Amino acid sequence: MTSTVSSAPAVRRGTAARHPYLAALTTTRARIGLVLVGAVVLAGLLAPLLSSHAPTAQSGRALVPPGTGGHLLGTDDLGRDLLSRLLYGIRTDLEVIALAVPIGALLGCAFALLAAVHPVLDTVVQRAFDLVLAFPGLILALAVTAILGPGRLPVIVVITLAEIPVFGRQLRAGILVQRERDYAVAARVGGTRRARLLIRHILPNCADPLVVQLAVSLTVAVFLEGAMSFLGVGVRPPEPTLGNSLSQALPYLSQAPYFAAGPLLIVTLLVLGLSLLSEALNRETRR
Amino acid sequence: MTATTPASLEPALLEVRGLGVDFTAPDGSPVHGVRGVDLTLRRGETVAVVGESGSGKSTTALALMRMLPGNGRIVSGSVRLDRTDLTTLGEDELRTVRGARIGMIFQDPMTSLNPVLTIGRQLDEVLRAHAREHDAGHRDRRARRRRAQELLELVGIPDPARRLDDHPHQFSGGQRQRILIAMALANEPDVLIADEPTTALDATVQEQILQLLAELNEKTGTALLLITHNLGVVARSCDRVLVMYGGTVVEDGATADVLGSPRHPYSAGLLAAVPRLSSPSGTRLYGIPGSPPDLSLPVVGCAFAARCPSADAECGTVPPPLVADGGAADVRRVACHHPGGSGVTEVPRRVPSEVPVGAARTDTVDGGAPLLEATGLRKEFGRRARGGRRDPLVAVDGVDLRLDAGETLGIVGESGSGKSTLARILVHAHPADAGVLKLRGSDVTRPSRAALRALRQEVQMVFQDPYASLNPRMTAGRIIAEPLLARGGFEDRAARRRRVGELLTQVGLDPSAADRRPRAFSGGQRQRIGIARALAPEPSVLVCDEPVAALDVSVQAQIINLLTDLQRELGLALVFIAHDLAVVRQVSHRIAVMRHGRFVETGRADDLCDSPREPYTRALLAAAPEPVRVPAAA
Amino acid sequence: MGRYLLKRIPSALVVLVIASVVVFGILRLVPGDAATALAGPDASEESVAAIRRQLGLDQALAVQYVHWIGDLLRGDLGPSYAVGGEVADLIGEGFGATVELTLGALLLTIAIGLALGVLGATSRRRSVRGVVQALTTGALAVPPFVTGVLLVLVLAVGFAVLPSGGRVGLFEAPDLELQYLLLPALCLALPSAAVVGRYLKDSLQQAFSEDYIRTATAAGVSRRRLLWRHALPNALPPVVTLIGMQTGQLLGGAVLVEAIFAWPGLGQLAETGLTARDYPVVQDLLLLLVTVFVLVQLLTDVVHAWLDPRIRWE
Amino acid sequence: MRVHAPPASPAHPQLPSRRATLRAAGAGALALGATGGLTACRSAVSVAAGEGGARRGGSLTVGIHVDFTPALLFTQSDQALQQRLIYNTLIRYDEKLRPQPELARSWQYADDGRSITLKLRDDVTFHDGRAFTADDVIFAVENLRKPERSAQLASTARAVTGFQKRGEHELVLKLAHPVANLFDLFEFMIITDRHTLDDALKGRRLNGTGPFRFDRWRPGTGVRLSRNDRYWIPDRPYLDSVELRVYSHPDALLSALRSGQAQLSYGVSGKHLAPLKAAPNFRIKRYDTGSGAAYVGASVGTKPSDDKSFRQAVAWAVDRERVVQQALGGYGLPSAAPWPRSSPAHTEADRIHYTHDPGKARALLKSSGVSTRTRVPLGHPSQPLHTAIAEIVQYDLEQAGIRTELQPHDSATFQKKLISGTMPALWVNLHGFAQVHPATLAVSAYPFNEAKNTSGFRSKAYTDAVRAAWQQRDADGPAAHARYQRVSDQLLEEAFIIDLAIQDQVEVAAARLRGATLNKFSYLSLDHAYLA
Repeated sequence: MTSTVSSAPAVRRGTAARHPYLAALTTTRARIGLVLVGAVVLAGLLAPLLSSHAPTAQSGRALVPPGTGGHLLGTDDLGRDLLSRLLYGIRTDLEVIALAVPIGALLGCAFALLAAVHPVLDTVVQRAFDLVLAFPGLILALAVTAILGPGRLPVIVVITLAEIPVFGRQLRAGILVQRERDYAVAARVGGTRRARLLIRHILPNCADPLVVQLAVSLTVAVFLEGAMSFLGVGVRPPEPTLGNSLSQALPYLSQAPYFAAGPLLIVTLLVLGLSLLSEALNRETRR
Repeated sequence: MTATTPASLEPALLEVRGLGVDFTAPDGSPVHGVRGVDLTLRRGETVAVVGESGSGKSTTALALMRMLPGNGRIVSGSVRLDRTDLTTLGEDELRTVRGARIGMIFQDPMTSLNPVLTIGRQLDEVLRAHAREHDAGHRDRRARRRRAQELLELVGIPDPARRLDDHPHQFSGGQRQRILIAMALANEPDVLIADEPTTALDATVQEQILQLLAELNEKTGTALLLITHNLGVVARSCDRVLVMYGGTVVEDGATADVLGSPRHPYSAGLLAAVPRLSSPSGTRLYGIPGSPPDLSLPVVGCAFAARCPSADAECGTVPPPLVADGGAADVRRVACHHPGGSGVTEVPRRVPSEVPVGAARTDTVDGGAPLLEATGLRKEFGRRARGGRRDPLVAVDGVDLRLDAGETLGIVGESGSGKSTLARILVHAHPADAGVLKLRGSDVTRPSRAALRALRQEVQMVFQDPYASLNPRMTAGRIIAEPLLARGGFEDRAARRRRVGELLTQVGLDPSAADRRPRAFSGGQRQRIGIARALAPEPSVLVCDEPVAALDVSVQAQIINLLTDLQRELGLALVFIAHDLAVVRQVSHRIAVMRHGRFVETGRADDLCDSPREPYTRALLAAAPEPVRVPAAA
Repeated sequence: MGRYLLKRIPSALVVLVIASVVVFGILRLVPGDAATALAGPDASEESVAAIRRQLGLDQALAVQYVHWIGDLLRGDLGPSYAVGGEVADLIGEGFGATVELTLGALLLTIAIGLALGVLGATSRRRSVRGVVQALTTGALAVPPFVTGVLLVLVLAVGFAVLPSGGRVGLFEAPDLELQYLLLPALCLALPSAAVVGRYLKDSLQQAFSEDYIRTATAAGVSRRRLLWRHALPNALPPVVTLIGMQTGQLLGGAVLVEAIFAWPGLGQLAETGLTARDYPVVQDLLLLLVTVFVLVQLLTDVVHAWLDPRIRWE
Repeated sequence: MRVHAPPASPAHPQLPSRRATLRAAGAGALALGATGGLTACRSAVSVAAGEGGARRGGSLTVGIHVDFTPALLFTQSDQALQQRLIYNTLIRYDEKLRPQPELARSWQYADDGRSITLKLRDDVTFHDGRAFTADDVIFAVENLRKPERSAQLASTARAVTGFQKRGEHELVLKLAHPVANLFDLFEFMIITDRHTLDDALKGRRLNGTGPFRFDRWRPGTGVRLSRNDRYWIPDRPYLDSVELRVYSHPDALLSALRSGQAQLSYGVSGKHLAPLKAAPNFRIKRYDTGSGAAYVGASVGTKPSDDKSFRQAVAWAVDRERVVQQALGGYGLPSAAPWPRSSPAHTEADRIHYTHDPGKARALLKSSGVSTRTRVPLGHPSQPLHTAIAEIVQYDLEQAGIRTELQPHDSATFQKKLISGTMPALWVNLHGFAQVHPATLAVSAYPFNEAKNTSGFRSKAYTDAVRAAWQQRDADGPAAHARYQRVSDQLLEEAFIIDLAIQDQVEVAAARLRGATLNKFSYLSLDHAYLA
C-alpha cells in the first residue's frame, strides 16, 4: 500500500467537532433563552422555599396591593398570596407540561416508527394523525374534560393528543427522507436489522427538527393550559396554574393590574426563552 | 492549439491583481480562501483555471463578480474590467456589470435554474434586468421573447418557440446547461465565466457543451474563463491555463506547455494521476499522497510542501513566488523552489500481469460455477406521467452477468443507464422484479431472512458519495462495527474494537480514527471508511458504485489503488461501476457497457477499449477527453 | 388536476367516516345527557324520562348512530335538542361567522406573516431585522386570550375606536362589520402570523442560498426582483402547506377568540352545545369542522401543486 | 353618515377635551392603518351607542350572558329577560308580593280555596292580530303540566284540575286543594299563542301579546325585537326596538357595557362590577329579591354528612360575609336561611341563625365524634363563581378541621348528579325560587323538595311543614308567617341545605335609561322604559 494517509486527518479545528446542540447552546440567543427558562423553572422548583404563604391559604384580605401585609405581590380576590400562587402555578404548569409534551412526542415518534414498518400501518397511522389534527383543539379540550372531569389529567391528555400528530408527522417525513439515504442503504446492506436500522441509524438523523419542535411544543403547551383554564376546564381548583391565575385576574385588569402582571410576565418570559432556544437550535442544526 | 498572442499587443479585458479572499469560519476565525491571485484575460481568449476542490478556483470566479457568499470578502487586490475596478463598485453599478459585461454559468444545471419559473420567464428576467442599458428595445415584452427564442436557438434547443413555456424539470441536464449558457450570453457579455460547466454532465454531453462554448467563443468573440478540475477539458478547449493549489496560483502558462511539461510538482502529479483511456487494463495509477491543505491554518511556505516528493526545508518555510520560468516572461510562470524537479514524470507505470480469471481464490468451486451469476434481471420503478397514467420507468431491463472469484467486472454507463440500480439489486438493497440471481450456484433472488443474512456476509457495497453514505451521527468505529454486530461473533466490545482497528489499518487509516465522526474526515478518508465497512463481514464480492466519482483526481487514484490492492490481497471479486471509461479500463478485467438498463457490449477490458464493436461504446470512447494528446510527450 | 384530486378523495372520506364514529362516541362518553341538561336543575326524573323519550335517546346507540348518519346523508340535520331551532340554521348562522372570522384572520396572517418574513429575511438593516425578530417572538410569547383582553381594554374601552365585541353581519353592514371583525381577527391571527413569518423567513433564506438565485444575481437581476420574482415563488409552496395547517389552528383557536369578543360563531355554539349535551348540534358541527379541515388540506395541496410546477408532472 | 367620524361617542359627552383629542387621534391612526379605505365610513362604535334624547323612540341593547334558548321557553332558565317583552303574564307581583293585574283584570279566590275565577282583559291581541281569550290561558296551564316542558311550577299547574269558561274572557280554575303559591304560577306563566307553539320552541316565530314583536333570533348573537304598535297599554312602549345581545364571556359583557355597546345588563357578576362602580354614566341597582342563593348541600345518606352535628358544624364554619365580599363582589346578603329580604318568610333571626364561628363548629364536631380523618369530597360546578365559593368553603371548613377535596363538574354533569341524587357528601351550588311565595321553594326547587331531593333528606316534620305552607290560600297573614317559620326551623335545624348568601339581582344600566324593571322571575319589563 503505497499511498496511505494514516495520520493527520483533516480534522476541522475548534467548534466543528462539537455536537451541534452544544454549539447551539453557546450562542447568545440560546444563552438568554436558557437563563429565562432556567430562572422560571428554578422559581417553580424552589416554590416552597421562596414563598412565605401556602398557595391556598386565604388571609381574608382580598386584593391587597403588592407589598402590604407581607404579601410581596399582593393577594388575589380570595385573599391568597399572589407570589405563592405564582410560584406554585409555575410548578403545576411545569409538571403538567413536562409530562404531557414528552409523552406526546414519544407517542408521536412511536406511531411514526410504526408507520415506517409497513405501508398499511402507514396509511392507518396517517389517517389517525389527520383525524386528530382535524379536530379543533379547544373543542377537543372541552370534550375531553367533559369526559374525564376537570383536573390535571384532561390537560395532560389534551396536550398529549395535540402533540402526537405534530411529532409523528415530522418524524415520518424525516424517516421517509433518511431511509433512502446512502448510509441507511449501506447499513441495510451491511446486515443491520430493520428495527435497529430505524432506531439506531435513522432516528438520530431525524432528531434535529424534533428537538426544535420540542421547544416549540413546550410553548404551545403553556398556551394550551392557559386557554383551557380560560375556558374553565383546566386544572382543578384551588391548585394554582399560570393559566388559571391569569384568567382569574382578567376581570380585575383595570382595578388591580398587579394581579395579572405576575403570571403574564412569567408566561411571556417562559415562552420567550423557549422560542429563543428553539431558534438557536434551529439555526445551528441547519448549518 | 491556437498560439497565444503577445500580451503587449492587446490590452487586457479583465485584469486581476493580487486577489485575496477571506472567509469567516463558524467559530469566527478567518480562512484564507484565495491569496494573491493574478489573472489576465484578453478579448476573445479562453483561459482555464484548474485545481482540485479547495484550491480556491471557484472562489476566485465568484470574487470576480463580487458574488462571494455572506461570510466571504475580498481582502486585497483588484479586479479591473476595462480599467474599472469592480472591487470598489457600488451595488447598483455592479448590477450593470453582472450579466451585461460578465456572464456566468455554474456547475450544476439541475439546481441553477429556478424550478418554478418557465424558461421563457427566466430568460425574460435576464433581458429585462439590462433593458435600460440596451438602446435596442428589450423593454418591449414581445421583443424580449423574440430574443429569448433566438438565444435558445443559438445554444441548440430544438423547437425554441414552444419550449420557452416549459419549466426546467422538463429539460435534460445537458439542455439545462445550454439554457444557462443562453442566459449568460443573453446580454452579449464580453466575458463568460464558466465554473465547472460540465462536471455534472455525462461525457457525451460534456463534449457537446464544450463544443458549444468553443463555437460561441468563436462566433461572438466572448472571452471565456473556464474553471475546472478536469485536465482533459482544459486540454481540449483552452489557450492558457492557471493551475491553483491551496488558494494560490502555482503554475500559469500556455496549455500545451503546462500540460505537456509541467514544471510545478503539483501540476505534474495531477497530470500523472489522471487515468488515461489509452493505458491498458491493470495499469497502476499514480496518486498524490496526502490531502489538500486546511486553509484555516496559516500557511507557512509552500502549500504543497507536505505532499511534495521533492520538498525540502526551504519549501516548508518560504512561500515560493510565482515567477517566470525560462522562455518568454509572460508566457510561463511557476511558483516553486524546485521547478521541474519532482521526478513525477517518471512515475512507475507498472503493468502487472493479468490475473487469471478464477485463479485468485483456491476455494473456487470446480466446474467453473461463477461466484455471482445473474440472468434476466429487471427492475421497474412506478412513476406517474402527465395526466396520471402509469408509466413505469424500466431501470434495469434484462441484464445477464457473471462474476468469477478474484475478478473485476467494470460496468460503464452514463447517468440514467441503470447501473446504480443494478448495483443495488446485486447487493439486495432493492429486490429484482424479474430474473434470477445466483451466488455460488444457489438461487438467492428472493432470499429468506436467514439466507439474506448469509448473503450480506458475502456481497458488500461501496457507495458513490462518501458524505451521504456514512451516518453523520455515528463515529467511524461504530459505522464499521455495525456489520460486525449484525454478523455476530463480535459481541465482546474489545474484540470488536480490535477488529475495527485492523480494518482501519487495512484501508490505510490510523486505528485512532475510530473515535471520530465522519465530518472530521476528508472525502478520500471517508471513502476509506466506507471500504472498511464493506470489508468488515469479510465478503467475497464487493460492489463499488462510482466509488471515486465524488473525489478529486489526486485522491481518486489512491482509492482505486487501494481497491485493487485489497482485491489482490483478499481475493475479492469486484463489480466496479463508473461513468469514466478510463478509470474502469484500468481496474477491470472485463467491461460491460450499459445503456437504457441493458448491457450493450461486454468484453475483456483492453479488447473493448481498443476495438469497440458497438457505436455507443465508440461514442463513449470518443467523448472521453484526454489531458494530453500524446501521453508520452514529456 | 382532476385526477390529482380524485386520488385524494378516498382517504379524505375514510377520515370523515372515522371522524363521524369518533364524534358520536366521544359525545356518548361524556357523562350527563341531553335530557338531564335540558330538564334543568329542578326537574323531576319523570320530566327527564319524558324528554329522553321525546328525543329518542332511549334507543340503542347503534340505532341512534344509523339514524344520525342516515338523516345526514339525506341532508336532514334535524332539530337541535337543547339550543332550539334546526341544527342546519344554528350551524349555518355560526358557520358564516366563524368562516368570516377565520378568513379575516387568515388574510391578516398572510399579510403580517409575509411582511415579517420578507423583512426578516431581506432587510439589510440590523435594526429592522431586530424589530421583526422582537415582534415575531412577542406575538408568540403572549397568550392569545391576554392579547385579546388587552386589545379590547386599549382599543375598545380606553380609546373607544373599535367595538369591543359582537357582530352585525357582513351582508347587512359591511363597513361596520369590518370594524367588528378587526380586533378578533387580529387577536386570532397574531400567533399564526408569527409562525408563518418565521417559517417564511427561513424558507426565503433557504431560497436565497440556492443556485438559481446565484444564477439570477450573476445575470444582474435587481434585488427587488430577486426577492419577488425568484426567491418568493420558491419559498411559498411549503409556506402554503404551513398556512393550510394554520387554518386548522385558526378554526380551533376561534373558540377562544369568539368567547373574548362575543363573536357568535361555531366555537360558542360548540361550547353551548357541549354544555347542554345537544348531541345533534355538536356532532354535526364537529363533523363539519373536520370536513372543512380536510377540504382545506385538499385545497392546500392544490395550491401547492399550482405554485410548484414540478408536482403536476411527477 | 358622518365623514371621518371621530368617534366622540355621545355616551361620554363630558370627557375632557385632551382625552377626546387623544382618542380621535388614536381613532384616526387606527382607522387609517387598519380599516384602510373605510375611514370615510360609519364607526361601529358611535352607531352602537345609539342616538339618545327623546322620550319616545330609541333602541336599546341588553347584554345577556346566556343566549335565548327556545327549548327552555317554559322553564325557568338562566336567561328569561325576553319573556315579559314578547309575552305577558296574568298578574304581576308588586314589591310586597301582592298580585297586580296584567292580562287578568281581577280574580276571585273561592273561600274554600278549591277554585279561582279570573276576569281577563278583552282588549288584548296577539302580534299576529288574533284576540286573546280564555282558551289561551287554559292552553298555557295545560302546557306547563307536561313533564317535557320541565316547568318548575308544574306541581302548581297540576294542582289545577279543571277549567270552566264563562265567555271568552272569564275563566274558573278548579283546584285539587288550596294552593298558596297560585299567583307564583300566574306570575311565571307566559301566555303564548297556542297555534304556533312548535315554531316558538324552535325559535322561529314567537307570537305573544307583549310590548315587543319578535323579529329574529340569531343563535349566538341574540334576539331582535321591535315595538308592538298595538300593545294593550296605550302609547307604550316608548322604545322602538330592543336587542338582546349575547356576550357569553363575562369579560366580553363587561367590555360591551364599558364601551357603550350595550346599555343594560343583569348578567354582570359582582366581581366584574368593580370597574363600573366608578363610572358616572352607569347606574347599578340591586334588587333585594335576590337572583338565587349560594348554598352548601349535604347528602344525608353519605358519611360524614349523615350526621346532623357535622352538617351544623359546616353551617357554623363558613364565613358568609367573606362569600359575599369575595365571591359575590359585595353584591349579596349573608344568610343562613334561603329567604331574601322581600320574602314573607324572611326574619333577621333566621338570617343570622348560623354565623361564622369556627370554634363552635369544632366543638360540634368533637362532641359528635365524627371522624375528620379522611378528606370529604366537595362537588361544585366548574363555573368561576361556583368555583370561588367552593374555594372559600373549602378553606373555611379546613379552619374548622374538616378537610375537603374539590370536585368540579361541568354543569351538565353536575345537573345529572343533582337530579339523580348521586352528589358527594357535600356540594356547593346556587338555588332559586326563594324570592316568590315561600311554598314554591319547597315544592318547586329540587334541593328543597320534601318528597325527593338531592340530599336524600326526608322527614315527616319537614313534609308536614311544607304541605301546611303550600296547601292553603292565605299567603301573607300571621298564620301563614307561622307556617313559614316552621319550614325555616326545619331547614335550619336539619341543615341538609346550608344557605350561605343570597346573591343580589344587579341591574347595570346606562344612566340615561329609565324605567326598566324585573318581575320576580327575572322577566324584563320595558313597558315604561325610555332613553333620556
